[in-house]
Amino acid sequence: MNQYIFHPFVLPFVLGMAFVLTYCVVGLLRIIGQLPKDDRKKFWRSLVTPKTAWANIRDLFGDCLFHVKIWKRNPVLGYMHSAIAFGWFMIIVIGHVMLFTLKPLEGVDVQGFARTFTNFYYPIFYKHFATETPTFAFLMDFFLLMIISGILIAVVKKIYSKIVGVKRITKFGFADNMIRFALWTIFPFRLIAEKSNIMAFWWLYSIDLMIFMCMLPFTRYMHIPTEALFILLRHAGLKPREPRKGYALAQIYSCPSCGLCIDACPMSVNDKNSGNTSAYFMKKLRNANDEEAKRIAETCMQCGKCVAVCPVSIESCDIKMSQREATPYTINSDHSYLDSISTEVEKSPSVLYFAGCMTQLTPKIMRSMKKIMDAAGENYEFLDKDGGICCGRPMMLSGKKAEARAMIEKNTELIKKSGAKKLVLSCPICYKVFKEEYNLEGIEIQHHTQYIEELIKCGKIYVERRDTKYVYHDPCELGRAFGIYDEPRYVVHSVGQIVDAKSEKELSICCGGSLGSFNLTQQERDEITANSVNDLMFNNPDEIVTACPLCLKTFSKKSPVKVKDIAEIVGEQIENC
Amino acid sequence: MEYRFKGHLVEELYKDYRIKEGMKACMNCGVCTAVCPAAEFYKYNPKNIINIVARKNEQDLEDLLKSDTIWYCGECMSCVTRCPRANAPGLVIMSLRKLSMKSGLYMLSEKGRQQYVVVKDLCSNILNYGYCVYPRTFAYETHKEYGPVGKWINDNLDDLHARMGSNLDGDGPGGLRKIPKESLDQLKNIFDVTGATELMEQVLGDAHNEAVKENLTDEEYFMKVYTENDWEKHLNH
Amino acid sequence: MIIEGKQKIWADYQKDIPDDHYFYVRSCIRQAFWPGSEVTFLDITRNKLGKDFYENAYHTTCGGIAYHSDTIPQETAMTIIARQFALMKESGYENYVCSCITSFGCYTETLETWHEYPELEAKIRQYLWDSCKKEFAKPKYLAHASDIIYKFRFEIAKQMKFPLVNVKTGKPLKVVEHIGCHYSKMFPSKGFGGAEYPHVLVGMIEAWGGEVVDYPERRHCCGFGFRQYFVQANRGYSESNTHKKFESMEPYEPDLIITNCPGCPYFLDRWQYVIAEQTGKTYGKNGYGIPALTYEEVAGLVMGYDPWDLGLQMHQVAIEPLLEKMGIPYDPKRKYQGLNGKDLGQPMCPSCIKSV
Amino acid sequence: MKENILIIGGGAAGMEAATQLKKLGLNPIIVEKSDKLGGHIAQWDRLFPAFHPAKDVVEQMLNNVKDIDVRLNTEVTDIQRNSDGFKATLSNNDTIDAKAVILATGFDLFKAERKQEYGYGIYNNVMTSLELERFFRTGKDDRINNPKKIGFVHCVGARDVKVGNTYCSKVCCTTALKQACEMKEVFPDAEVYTFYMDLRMFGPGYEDLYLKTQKDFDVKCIRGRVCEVSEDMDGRLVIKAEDTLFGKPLKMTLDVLILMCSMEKAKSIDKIQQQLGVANNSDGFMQNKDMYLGMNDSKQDGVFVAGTCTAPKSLPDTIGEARSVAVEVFNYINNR
Amino acid sequence: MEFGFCLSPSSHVKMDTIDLTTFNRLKETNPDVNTCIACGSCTATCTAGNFTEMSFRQLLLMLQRGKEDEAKKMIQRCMLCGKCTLVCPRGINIRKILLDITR
Repeated sequence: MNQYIFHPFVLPFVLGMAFVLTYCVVGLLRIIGQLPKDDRKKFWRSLVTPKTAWANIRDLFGDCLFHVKIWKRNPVLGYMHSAIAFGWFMIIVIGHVMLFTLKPLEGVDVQGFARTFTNFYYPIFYKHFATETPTFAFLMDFFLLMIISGILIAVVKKIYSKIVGVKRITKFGFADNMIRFALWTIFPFRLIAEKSNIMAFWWLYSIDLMIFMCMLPFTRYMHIPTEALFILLRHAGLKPREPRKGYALAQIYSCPSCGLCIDACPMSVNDKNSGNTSAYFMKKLRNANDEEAKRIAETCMQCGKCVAVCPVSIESCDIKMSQREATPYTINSDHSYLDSISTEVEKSPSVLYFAGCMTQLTPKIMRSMKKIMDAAGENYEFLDKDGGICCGRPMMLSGKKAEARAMIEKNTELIKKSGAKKLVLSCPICYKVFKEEYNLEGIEIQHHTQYIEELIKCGKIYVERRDTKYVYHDPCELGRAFGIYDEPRYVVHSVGQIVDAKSEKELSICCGGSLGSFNLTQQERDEITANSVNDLMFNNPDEIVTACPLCLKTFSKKSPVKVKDIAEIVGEQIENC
Repeated sequence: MEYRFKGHLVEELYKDYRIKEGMKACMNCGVCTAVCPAAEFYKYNPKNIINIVARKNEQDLEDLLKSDTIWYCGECMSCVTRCPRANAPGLVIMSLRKLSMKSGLYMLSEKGRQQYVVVKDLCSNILNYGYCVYPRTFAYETHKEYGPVGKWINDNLDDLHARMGSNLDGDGPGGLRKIPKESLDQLKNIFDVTGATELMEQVLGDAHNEAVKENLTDEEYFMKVYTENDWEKHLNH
Repeated sequence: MIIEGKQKIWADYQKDIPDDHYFYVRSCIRQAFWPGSEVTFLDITRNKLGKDFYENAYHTTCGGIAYHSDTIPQETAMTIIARQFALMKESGYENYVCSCITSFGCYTETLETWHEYPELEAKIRQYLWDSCKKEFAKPKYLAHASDIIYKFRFEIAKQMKFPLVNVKTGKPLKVVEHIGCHYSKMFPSKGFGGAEYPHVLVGMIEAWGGEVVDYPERRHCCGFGFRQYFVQANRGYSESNTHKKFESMEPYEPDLIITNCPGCPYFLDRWQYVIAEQTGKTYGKNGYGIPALTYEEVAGLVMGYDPWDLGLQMHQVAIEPLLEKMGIPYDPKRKYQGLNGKDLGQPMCPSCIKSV
Repeated sequence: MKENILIIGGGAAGMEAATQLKKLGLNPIIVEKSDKLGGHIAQWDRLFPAFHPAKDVVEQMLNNVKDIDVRLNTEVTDIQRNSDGFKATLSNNDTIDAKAVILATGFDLFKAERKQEYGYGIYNNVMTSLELERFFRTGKDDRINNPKKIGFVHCVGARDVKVGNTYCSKVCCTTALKQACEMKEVFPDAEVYTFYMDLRMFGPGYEDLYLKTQKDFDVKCIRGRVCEVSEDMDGRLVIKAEDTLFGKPLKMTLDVLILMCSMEKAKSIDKIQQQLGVANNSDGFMQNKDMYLGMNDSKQDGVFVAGTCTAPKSLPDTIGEARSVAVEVFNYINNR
Repeated sequence: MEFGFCLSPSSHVKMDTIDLTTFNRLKETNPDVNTCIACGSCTATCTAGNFTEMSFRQLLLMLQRGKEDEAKKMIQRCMLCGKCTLVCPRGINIRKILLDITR
């Protein structure tokens, strides 16, 4: 005779589970459905391409299960997260394994639908229905205690976040607090229920689970199921096209609101602005608060540090860009006047130097570059010596991608006409757009840090080393965007001593001058600059060196020591020899 | 340079007494522009004129003399009353116009070329009749705004003036009397010795050359200049 | 409006006008367009006021219009002026009165310039000798003809028959005064009342019973602009300026405009006709327009001259509504007659602005 | 040592100089032609740049001169130099023997009606900056009836050849902005415009006042001199100016127009000045030895100058000069 | 009747009647717009200004003087490069204002 292992207290859990599974399936279909056709194709292909498939497996385990990135950031935080997530995962896995080993239960024969139904809750509540083997009992208790230890850390973290090396944690609304409370109590209830077998705790345990699962789609814990999908999509090489659809939606659900980006964000130096960080941005998107999402998207400086520290690798900068692109405009640009600019060139240089708008405001960089190129005996020409055309990046940063085309095309025409084989840029802002949006086949594009490094290395210029202690600031759009960390350091090292900043390379702090932000006021920017300068002054350098005209200009206002461009310090030392 | 003047424009301009009188130093307060009738209806700003003249830049001055700008002023001299620095933009305009004509640069602008019409009408009236405006040369056909009454006046010119007590073409004193030949000769002499004749002949000559270039008779060219109006271009709105 | 404030300024800007013996110089435009005005002026001053006004047959245009149209050099204009002064001297006069505002401006400017730059005066002296063999002279007094009427405005008021009063309502007529720009804008001290609140016409209006209308664009130019009128292509400028003035004065419902400049009454009159033709808009009541008269015409009217002897039929804007308001009798038949009742036909009726 | 020092003028400069001279052990005597001390500043409501009540300053100054010999309603009618210094005859026939004379006669406000095109005294709603201060003090002025549009004209009677004053009157810019803010405080819904040529924010906190004027008070500063004012049918003021930064003529209707009148040297002292041999500069203000080290020195032995009789000055400038003149006089007396 | 000329429009900025909708909207989100001192730094440094009449100072005035159409035409020249913002002595967030105007 068929006999069910059943008790009404399992119903809340079953309902919750059914709800969340349905939600996830529908959500998955929706996200895949929202992907543009070519993206979808890319996605399917990536699943079967060995390289991406391997990466998928690696990250699914590394990120989803073992939280390698969080461990790297902070071991306590890593443990906390792994204890809960990995512990829970293990309990579920072991529970299921046990289900098989315990089968068949005495006097119970469950078949067909009933079996499936039973499988739903049996591993979760088995202790109510059966006695486990000692090995399993130990494992289950071990992981349960591990989870509870993680929860204890979480509770402490909530009260005193510095314990995990975090200054600010995300502030949550009612739903997020509620589900967190549910999560924290699930496992103590289970422990009590298992040990005491008091029915009330079984009920509490089940109801807690139901609350957790029913709220999950509407809270940050949605990242648990979504992250896996996000990893697959990310490895397929997709880019968010619309701020709340498809790939972006997967990212929105994948954001755990952990708040690691809050401390990382340069804007957080002002508490008021910590609400403008990516964690909140993703929250606003999830809550469909378009107005706020738009505002935050336009406040962001696009320095990319939130992306660099994100344990889930959410590409929040890209989503913000797609949010900007979604903003409607009533007036479109008209750059047809560029057509009338002459493309005639007098000489045919092998190296073409494009200073860019920002460098026009810091002529000493141009002067130094000229000196360096003269010293190297290069056949060069300055493309924009009489004031050039903007590279188009600032326009793209406003989300007006199409409107940047006219500038990009005219510059392309000018560069190609010159016949140069190499294009040297002083401005990382330009560098990014030249690298990503320009089609300059056959022309090597270098930032002047790379170019100077090359000149030194091949002996075209000789710089005399001096005693000055320099600290090097990594401009966002050179460092985090392109990983150009070593070239400038090599150059600085050739000129003098180099000391570390407190935060370096991918963790370097934006100067605050960024063209990425539209909303920051001068005062807010000044605060960011002061903080960044402080960070750079950590080891008491004699001078600050950077490789971006905008950083140079921005730092110069606030720095207690001289701020120079890398070209400038090289130029100085050429003079001395 | 295509124009006849070979000297230094700035130097030449500053010889004019009207510049000495009208050109002190400008503080760009704008009262002249605010009161100026031309600034209201034309692309014109007396303050800017003063600034260009004060700059004493040969090229800027040349550009100004070639342009329509200097011909917009109506010489009402309202600007003179108000200027807190005692400049007289109206007088400055007069010397600019003279130099533009002298140098030939006036032929390069639509409004400048109109000097032909004004010179031809006014100078011939003065030299032939001793009047600037003379009813027998004031045709209704080219002055439609004279209105039906004006047409009636012209149609009955002799009768009407006789009725009004004018001495039209008569001897002795009185309105519209015939100016004695002796006086007209003296006017001609004055024109000769003071440079008016030379200026007049230059303008008439320039116009004739231009007419030939455009394959027009002098009369056709006159009517062209008299009526040609690139209206939109001159407006300031 | 605080009238005492204006009175204070009027008191500050007074000038001496000699009592008698004037050398009279005519205006080109007035002779051509308003012949009755100069005739009336001489009749009033000579016959009604008993003043000595001498007119020399050899005087000519002062060249002012040509000068301000930039067709003759400054030296030419000055030499013509010097010739006129020489004629005055030869005739034994020293009080110079001109009928034209442009002339008045040129004479004033010339005298001031000679005063400031004696070398220029010397140059003109030479030019005058070279061209006309005349002895250089300067007038002792320079006045505009309207200054004379202003000076004798109360004497005229004594002989007044039809004051500037609406006979039907008994209220004073609302009169707009329009001063020629070159009267006092260049040299405020040379005009009665100065440049901002000229009194020369206001004084007449008040003395003859009218009420002065001070409207925002009161000070502004009629738009003659010399070359801006002489070339057809430029006339929009001239018309637009007059239009601006009428738009500004319209709400005050003036009965009459009085001017002291030769060109202004012509423009204020004829542009009303053109504006009506082009835009359909007429000013004043009942579509007749607002009459723009010379000060002599107004003086003549109040003194009881026949309107047609004054030449009011030479205005495009119909004068009859004003005559009726003032209670001045007129014979409509005589309006378009020549000497001895000769029939001169009639002007056509304009399509928009009303005529009688 | 109790030498008499004659101070002509009981305004800010006179009072402050007297206060300091008293402290230095001399006997200052203030001769003031009006019936109370305080001069122009006593007619002011609040002071720029921080809207400080003028009353506070004036009261403190009055308190300082409590024990000083002050002759109100009195003018110096004659002054003669003698071997012992000066003998001054007053309008009440008193005489004063003094070792030194300080001219602290201050300024007259430019008579706004002289700038005829602005129609002061002709158009009802044109008023002066001083009259506006009176409005702020008393809350009453017939010309101010809940105005919706308010205009300020800078440089009235200053930087103007036509009225004979080519100098900058120094304090009107800041005063205009201060008054513009105050008007906006009283009439928050009104639009306030100032017509300036240059905004000369020369002192500490003045530029901040300018920023505040623009940002917090939304006062619109238009660069261009008002060219003329006329009255329309409703008695409102039609003004014309060029917006010189925009390069176009501009026309607008205002409910009230305030003229920022410049300072001119007080004329009532001309005769005494002549007797003392103190000359004027071309700008009509009294000449001093030089503007750096001899600013209080009238070039005449024993005659000193202080305050706005030598040039337009702000209140702090004037007080500074008053203090320096006291030291000058003290040294002069000691070195005799 | 053909006269061969006609009335010209007045160039006066008629402050009583001009439409300030755009400027007032802008002022709400960017109170900075009031604080321009017309120094011209933005115009002098403008990248687009090197090739065209583009001038932010003038643009702001156009909006304040009711010349919206002209302003909208001018702003199309802007490249949003941000130099103006960097040089503004009053620290006006010009780039943001430029962006807002185009909305």
